[in-house]
Amino acid sequence: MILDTDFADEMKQYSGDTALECFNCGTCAALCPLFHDNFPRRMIRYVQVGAKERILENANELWRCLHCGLCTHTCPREADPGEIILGLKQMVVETRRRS
Amino acid sequence: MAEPQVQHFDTIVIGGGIAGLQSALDLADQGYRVAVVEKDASIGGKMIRLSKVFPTLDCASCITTPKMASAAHHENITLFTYCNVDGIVRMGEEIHARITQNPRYVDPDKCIGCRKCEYACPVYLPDMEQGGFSAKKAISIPFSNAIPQVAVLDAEHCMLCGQCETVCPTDAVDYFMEPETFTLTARTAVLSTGFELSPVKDKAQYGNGEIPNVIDSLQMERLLAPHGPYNRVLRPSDGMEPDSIAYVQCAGSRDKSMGVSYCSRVCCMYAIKQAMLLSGALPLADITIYYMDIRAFGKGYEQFYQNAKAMGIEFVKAKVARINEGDGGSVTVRYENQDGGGIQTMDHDLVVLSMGILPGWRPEPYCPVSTDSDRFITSIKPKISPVLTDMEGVFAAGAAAGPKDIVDTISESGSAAVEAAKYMQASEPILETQP
Amino acid sequence: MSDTEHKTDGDKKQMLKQLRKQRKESVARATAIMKKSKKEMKMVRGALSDGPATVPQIAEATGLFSDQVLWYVAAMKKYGEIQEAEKDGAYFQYALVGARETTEPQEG
Amino acid sequence: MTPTGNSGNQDKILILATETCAYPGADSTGQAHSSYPANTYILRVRAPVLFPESFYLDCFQKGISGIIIMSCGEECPYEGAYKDLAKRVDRVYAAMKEKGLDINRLRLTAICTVCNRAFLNEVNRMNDLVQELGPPQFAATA
Amino acid sequence: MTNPNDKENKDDTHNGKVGVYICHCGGNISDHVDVDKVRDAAEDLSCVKVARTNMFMCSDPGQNMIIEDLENGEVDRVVVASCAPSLHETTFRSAVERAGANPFVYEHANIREQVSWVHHGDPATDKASTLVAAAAAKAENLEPLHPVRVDAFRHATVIGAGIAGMKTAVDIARQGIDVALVEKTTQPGGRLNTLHTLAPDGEKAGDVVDAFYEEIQNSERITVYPNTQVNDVKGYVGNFTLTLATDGENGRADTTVDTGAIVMATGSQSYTPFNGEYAYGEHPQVITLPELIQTLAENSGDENTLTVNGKKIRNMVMIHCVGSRRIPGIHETKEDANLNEYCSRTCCSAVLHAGNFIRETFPGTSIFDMYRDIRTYGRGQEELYNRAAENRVVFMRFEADAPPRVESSDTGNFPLSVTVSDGLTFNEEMTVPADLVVLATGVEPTDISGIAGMLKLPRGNDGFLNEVHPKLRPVELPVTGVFLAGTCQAPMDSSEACNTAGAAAAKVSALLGKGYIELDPFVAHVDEEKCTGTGACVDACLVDDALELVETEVAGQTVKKARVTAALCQGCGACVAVCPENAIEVNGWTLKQYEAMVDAIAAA
Amino acid sequence: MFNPTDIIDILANNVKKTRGPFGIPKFITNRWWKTEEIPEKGEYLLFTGLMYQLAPFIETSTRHLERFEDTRWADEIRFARFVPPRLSGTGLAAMTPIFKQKQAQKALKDITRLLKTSGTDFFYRPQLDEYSGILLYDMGDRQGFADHARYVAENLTKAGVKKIITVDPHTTYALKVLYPEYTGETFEVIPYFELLALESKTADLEVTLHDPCFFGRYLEVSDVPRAVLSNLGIRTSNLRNDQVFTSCCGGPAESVSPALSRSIMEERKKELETPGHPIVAMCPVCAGNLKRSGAQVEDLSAVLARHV
Repeated sequence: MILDTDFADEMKQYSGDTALECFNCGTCAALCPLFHDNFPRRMIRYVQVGAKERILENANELWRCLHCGLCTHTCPREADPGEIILGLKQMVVETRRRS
Repeated sequence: MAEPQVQHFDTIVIGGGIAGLQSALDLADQGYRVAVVEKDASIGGKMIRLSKVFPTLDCASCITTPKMASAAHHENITLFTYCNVDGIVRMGEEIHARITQNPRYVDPDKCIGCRKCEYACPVYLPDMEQGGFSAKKAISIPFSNAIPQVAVLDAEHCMLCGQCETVCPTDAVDYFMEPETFTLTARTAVLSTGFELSPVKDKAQYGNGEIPNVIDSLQMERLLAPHGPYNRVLRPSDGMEPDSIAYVQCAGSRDKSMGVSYCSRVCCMYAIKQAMLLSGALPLADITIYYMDIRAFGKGYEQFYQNAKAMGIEFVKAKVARINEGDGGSVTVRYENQDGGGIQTMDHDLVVLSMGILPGWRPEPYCPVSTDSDRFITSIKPKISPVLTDMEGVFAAGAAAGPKDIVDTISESGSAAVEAAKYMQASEPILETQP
Repeated sequence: MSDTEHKTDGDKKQMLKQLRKQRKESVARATAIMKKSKKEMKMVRGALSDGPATVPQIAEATGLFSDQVLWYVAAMKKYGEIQEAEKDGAYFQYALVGARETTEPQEG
Repeated sequence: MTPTGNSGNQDKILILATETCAYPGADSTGQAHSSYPANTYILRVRAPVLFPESFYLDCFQKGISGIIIMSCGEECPYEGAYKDLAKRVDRVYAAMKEKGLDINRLRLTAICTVCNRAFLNEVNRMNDLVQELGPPQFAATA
Repeated sequence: MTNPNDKENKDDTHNGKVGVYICHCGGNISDHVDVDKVRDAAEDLSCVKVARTNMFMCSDPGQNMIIEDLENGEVDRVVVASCAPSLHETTFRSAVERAGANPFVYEHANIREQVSWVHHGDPATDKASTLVAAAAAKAENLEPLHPVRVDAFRHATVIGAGIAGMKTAVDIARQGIDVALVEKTTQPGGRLNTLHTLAPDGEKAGDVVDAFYEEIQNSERITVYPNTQVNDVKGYVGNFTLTLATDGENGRADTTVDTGAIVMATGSQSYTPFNGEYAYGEHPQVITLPELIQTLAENSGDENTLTVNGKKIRNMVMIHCVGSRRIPGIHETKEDANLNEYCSRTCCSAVLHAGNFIRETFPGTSIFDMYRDIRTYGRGQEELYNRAAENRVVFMRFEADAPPRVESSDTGNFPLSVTVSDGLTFNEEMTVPADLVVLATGVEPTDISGIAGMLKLPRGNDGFLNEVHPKLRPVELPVTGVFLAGTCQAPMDSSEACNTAGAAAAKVSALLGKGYIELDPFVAHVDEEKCTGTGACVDACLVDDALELVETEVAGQTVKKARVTAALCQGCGACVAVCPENAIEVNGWTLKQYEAMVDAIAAA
Repeated sequence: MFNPTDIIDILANNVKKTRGPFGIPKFITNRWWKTEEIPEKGEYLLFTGLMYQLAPFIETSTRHLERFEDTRWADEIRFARFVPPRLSGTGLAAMTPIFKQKQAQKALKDITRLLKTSGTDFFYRPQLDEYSGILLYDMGDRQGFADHARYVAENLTKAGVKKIITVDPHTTYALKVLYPEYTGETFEVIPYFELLALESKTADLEVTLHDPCFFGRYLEVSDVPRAVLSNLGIRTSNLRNDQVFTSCCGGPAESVSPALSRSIMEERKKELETPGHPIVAMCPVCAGNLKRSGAQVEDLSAVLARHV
């Protein structure tokens, strides 16, 4: 996996760089009504390590998110997982539009 | 009882738990006169309510009782139990503590601790000393090894039927007692006001305390204690001997969504300890600990943790996200397994929430000593003497100054005693005694 | 602390009456608790009159919630009315003290 | 020392209980009003390591039917004392065998300050035993 | 040292006149025990002079009965039969004392908790009578006892002048007790001298040392011995004599110090990785955390990127638990080295603290933190962890059995690559190219075999000194008068070291404050006439030097006799059991007394 | 699952062209006010955000999408020729039954009545009432959302509007939280129930209130509707998952994955049915979803209106 610590900077222009505050407890994933494949923590972890390619490869997953806010509300680190996913949607939309 | 309105001491210790008792004993052994003020009807604090303690697994009562007895019999120590602190202020060279003696409705000088009143009383109430799992009466001795062994009447739940008064051999029952206030003065004070568990009610994900067979860790201490409510470990919904018990770590700590962002420091070890005791009490039961990081940092703790693993206690790297009521009294936990197992749900017969530690007492508005953002008492010199507060002559010890295990509490209490002694020496140079 | 020693019995009765009035609410609360537990403990005793039973069995027989039954059993055990008997599956049985002297509470 | 024989009509059980653990444990059982056989006599001791082998044998000689040493176990405040005690008890067992005494008449246990249940277990167990065995009978030759 | 018991035991040989006082306890006893019957039975005992009953023996009228009988000379030994001794033994001892008698001529019979509350009817009454008879039998054999008083030097010696030693010295000195502070290096400060700033709040380590340094230099009560080690120890609590060896310009000089107590504050050292452990020693860009901390002081803050060994550090990997938390069967170590199974407690916070400093000062340096468990347990430490995350330290988690692999590499111009199976990334294998790998090395005890051997101090498997009991006596060593403070006991941070130092100082002050030490009188006592010098007691004794064989002259002949050092004796009685001559007893708990009690019980 | 970016493009295109997500002209969707008597001037502007009006069209489009999801036709959606007639525009409008559209308008009429009863000084101007653009935001199209929001906000500002009454959670969140950030315009935004002062007519009734995520969790206003109900003597059941801890109805996912949306809403339906009382919703999307799962649901406004 390619590590890219600058990706966090890129994310700042979307919904902030709170992904780094996540300590990977998985509360968001276990509470998410989607109940799907470590979502959203998988995406958040990819942000942490800067695996942008992974995010783009699996971008469609992001739109499963209902933006119901349960993860954001319960996150022990106040890392705003829901907002991170929204930011990733924005990032993907804008990346695709640009290309 | 004709108490004088003002009594003078060298040090007032607020809180008669293990921290307060250790500070009091260390000061009294140096010849200082110490007043210990305790809000409960007995000294002993949280420790006397524990089963066994890590990492030596010795019986908590066997360690606490001797310290309680030494304090009670020490010529330099005076105990004030069942007392509220209304205010602590510095007035010139002295610290003044305004104290309210809550009425026991039993004359402590007459009561001989025989429990005849308790047997006679017809009102059964939940015994919170036993996690609420068993009953006490509206008049009772707080618990078997309480000091002093004096009955207390719960006026809020008393029928005034007169049974206790009739059977009391010493005419100690007095329904007409009123609260009394008095003042203690001293040159120094030690705040050893301990901790409370963070309330289960604050955590919606964990069912706000309404799911049967989800209990907190102090309740489990009682289930494991040799003189606990059932004398064995049973699940409270129906008395079944549990086959599968789970611990949910960081249930009230390291969690900003609950307003407790700090680590409560003792939960990992007490959970491991309880798990070990459980595997002794219920050799066939499966015991699982759901955790994020095991914090076995103290002397012998890591080895204790590794022993627990070797004993077959299962450690699952996960923060439990949600607890639901399952079928037939079982409890379902849901979590994302960090070992790659993805999102999982698991049923247990009994789930213990390793709740976090909150300060047991808020100084404001009673005492002008500062607290930190974590609401524990601020240490002004955390590196060289963590017991120093920003109030002159006032020191903090034990969990009042942040979550702490017993080992660290006891050494900190000794440290608070020496700081208090230093302060008093500075104000009054010691006379040379003959070597 | 208040000194009642020198009061006559009559005085004291009067004072107690006064106090009962003052504490009307708590006395009523305590009385309600007492009545409820008295009734329900009687039901528990009734359920055990034919011999030892487990908590779910007592709950079944009395119609009480099983957590409440366990609480009564623990209470009555503490005050010497009930003792633990043999285990039945995952549950322990409980027996009235004196009903069956042979069911010793302690296992060997 | 004059053996006084079996002058009592009970099968007496002597309990040597340490002052830091087992003795308060017995008191705790009392506070709970948990009944147990009355043929039990509890002596408070600092550390049972004090008693020589002969003490136990003399007790049996004097007509004591059973002895329970209730120690602090590993929580013993005197470091090394429990280990020494355990070794001594083994030697007493050997001597008891030699004299034809059932070694179950002597038991070494650890009782804590709130071990009500364990205390009752030990006492009841020993009582069952002495009721069954009766007073100690020494083999003809020692 | 004076042991008044020696003398009096000889004088006081008469059999006691026992008074027995039986308590009704307001029905608690008398409802189940026929108190009058018990009194009658007691009156029949030959040693009993009076037997009385009272509704409440603990009340003033009850106590006054005892005092009157003692003052009249009616009795000179007292038995009260009432509740548990834990409740009122001290009450009645002080009543006896108020009557002018020795408090130790008192014996307690427990007929409430151990009789009336657990037995009923005749058996209860019979048992109460028997227990009273046994108590009377013991009382008849009781002798007056006096606390053992040992003169003590009002002087303490603290070994080690790190943070713990300095604080102990200051705290003791402020109580008016002189202190010798012995330091093997040239300078006080210990390991703090090697640190930069401290987790979690960033205080300068130097400031923390300075907080004590000045007072130590200026205090009239503290004498600092730099470049000094303890060469010899003699004596016992209150009366130690130490020989200190100081290395100076003119070679070694010895000093003798008389001291009442010794505080071990000998500290700890950082673990040194073995050659090849995470490529340490094989690659210059693999360093330890202490080495990193040294270089942090040298880096100027105006650079964007951290420089180590002249190289710009773009990516840095920090690895936790190096030399700590090792598991037998999984981890290996150098030959003869300790496996170090313990957690070193301070490294997680130290790593995160250093990481934050670097990220906040040198934003051009990225940090990858590889851990097993993050142990930021203390106050302000979880916040440190949180801040590290905010500072974009990237965390990766590994299992004990799959540690990160550090390898030389030339990909992308990075000299090293670190590969780890990362638990946080669903166990994917992650490879981090790195300029620098920092090993968070643990804590090991310093070598104190010399002094520990001299004082016979116990050390655990981990090599640290072992306290008597972590909760009951956490800063005491089994050798009375020897204490410990700081990291010679276990890894701890400076706050915790200071707390143990304070606790040790409190104990030393209480011990030496009066200039003498009063010990309870229940110590072993040798009957010199019976003693034949077999030495069995010396072998059985659990405490070093509490018993010894000394040569004395008896009838012109030199013979060996056992001698008790009362200050060291714990009164356990291990010696009593082995003496073939019954020549040694524990005062107040004699075998003879027990035998008398058994006789009384057997006779019932 | 449909390719989200394709759907976003359709939506964005629709919003750009017609100021509505489904490409249906406003004069078709927003007709409820024609029968009402509402002043054109007052303190508060009633701003429906057209969510209630659009709900029936969402339902139609979802029903059709559901048939295609995870079939080979799913991919075909990206070819615009499939989209206009069936999934947006006038074709969609034609496929949506009139009675459903009328039903949806009832809530707005009830709300008008409730506000009047409460004596609120409010006004309505259909030309100012626009779709908020929230779906574009939710889907990650910041640009599209911002463009549209600026258009809406400018209109409002030009008309001198300062205080706004909203009727659904999505519009409330957009105007209250997002507009200040994306348009620079700040309005005083108040959900209608906060302005209700209803006289107590003692109803003896218990209902189960479903808190929408945006009211319950994001805006934390759950206690207000409960208080309003309670004033009328209507009790609300205690649910484990309610207020800030409410469970999602599945709504926002329906355009991307109707199947997922369905499984979530069925879960929620079960939770809401447990207490055994009538279910009440506060959001047209929630109400639509829960109804689709077969639950009996009424809008809060209807319950209130009936008991006034």
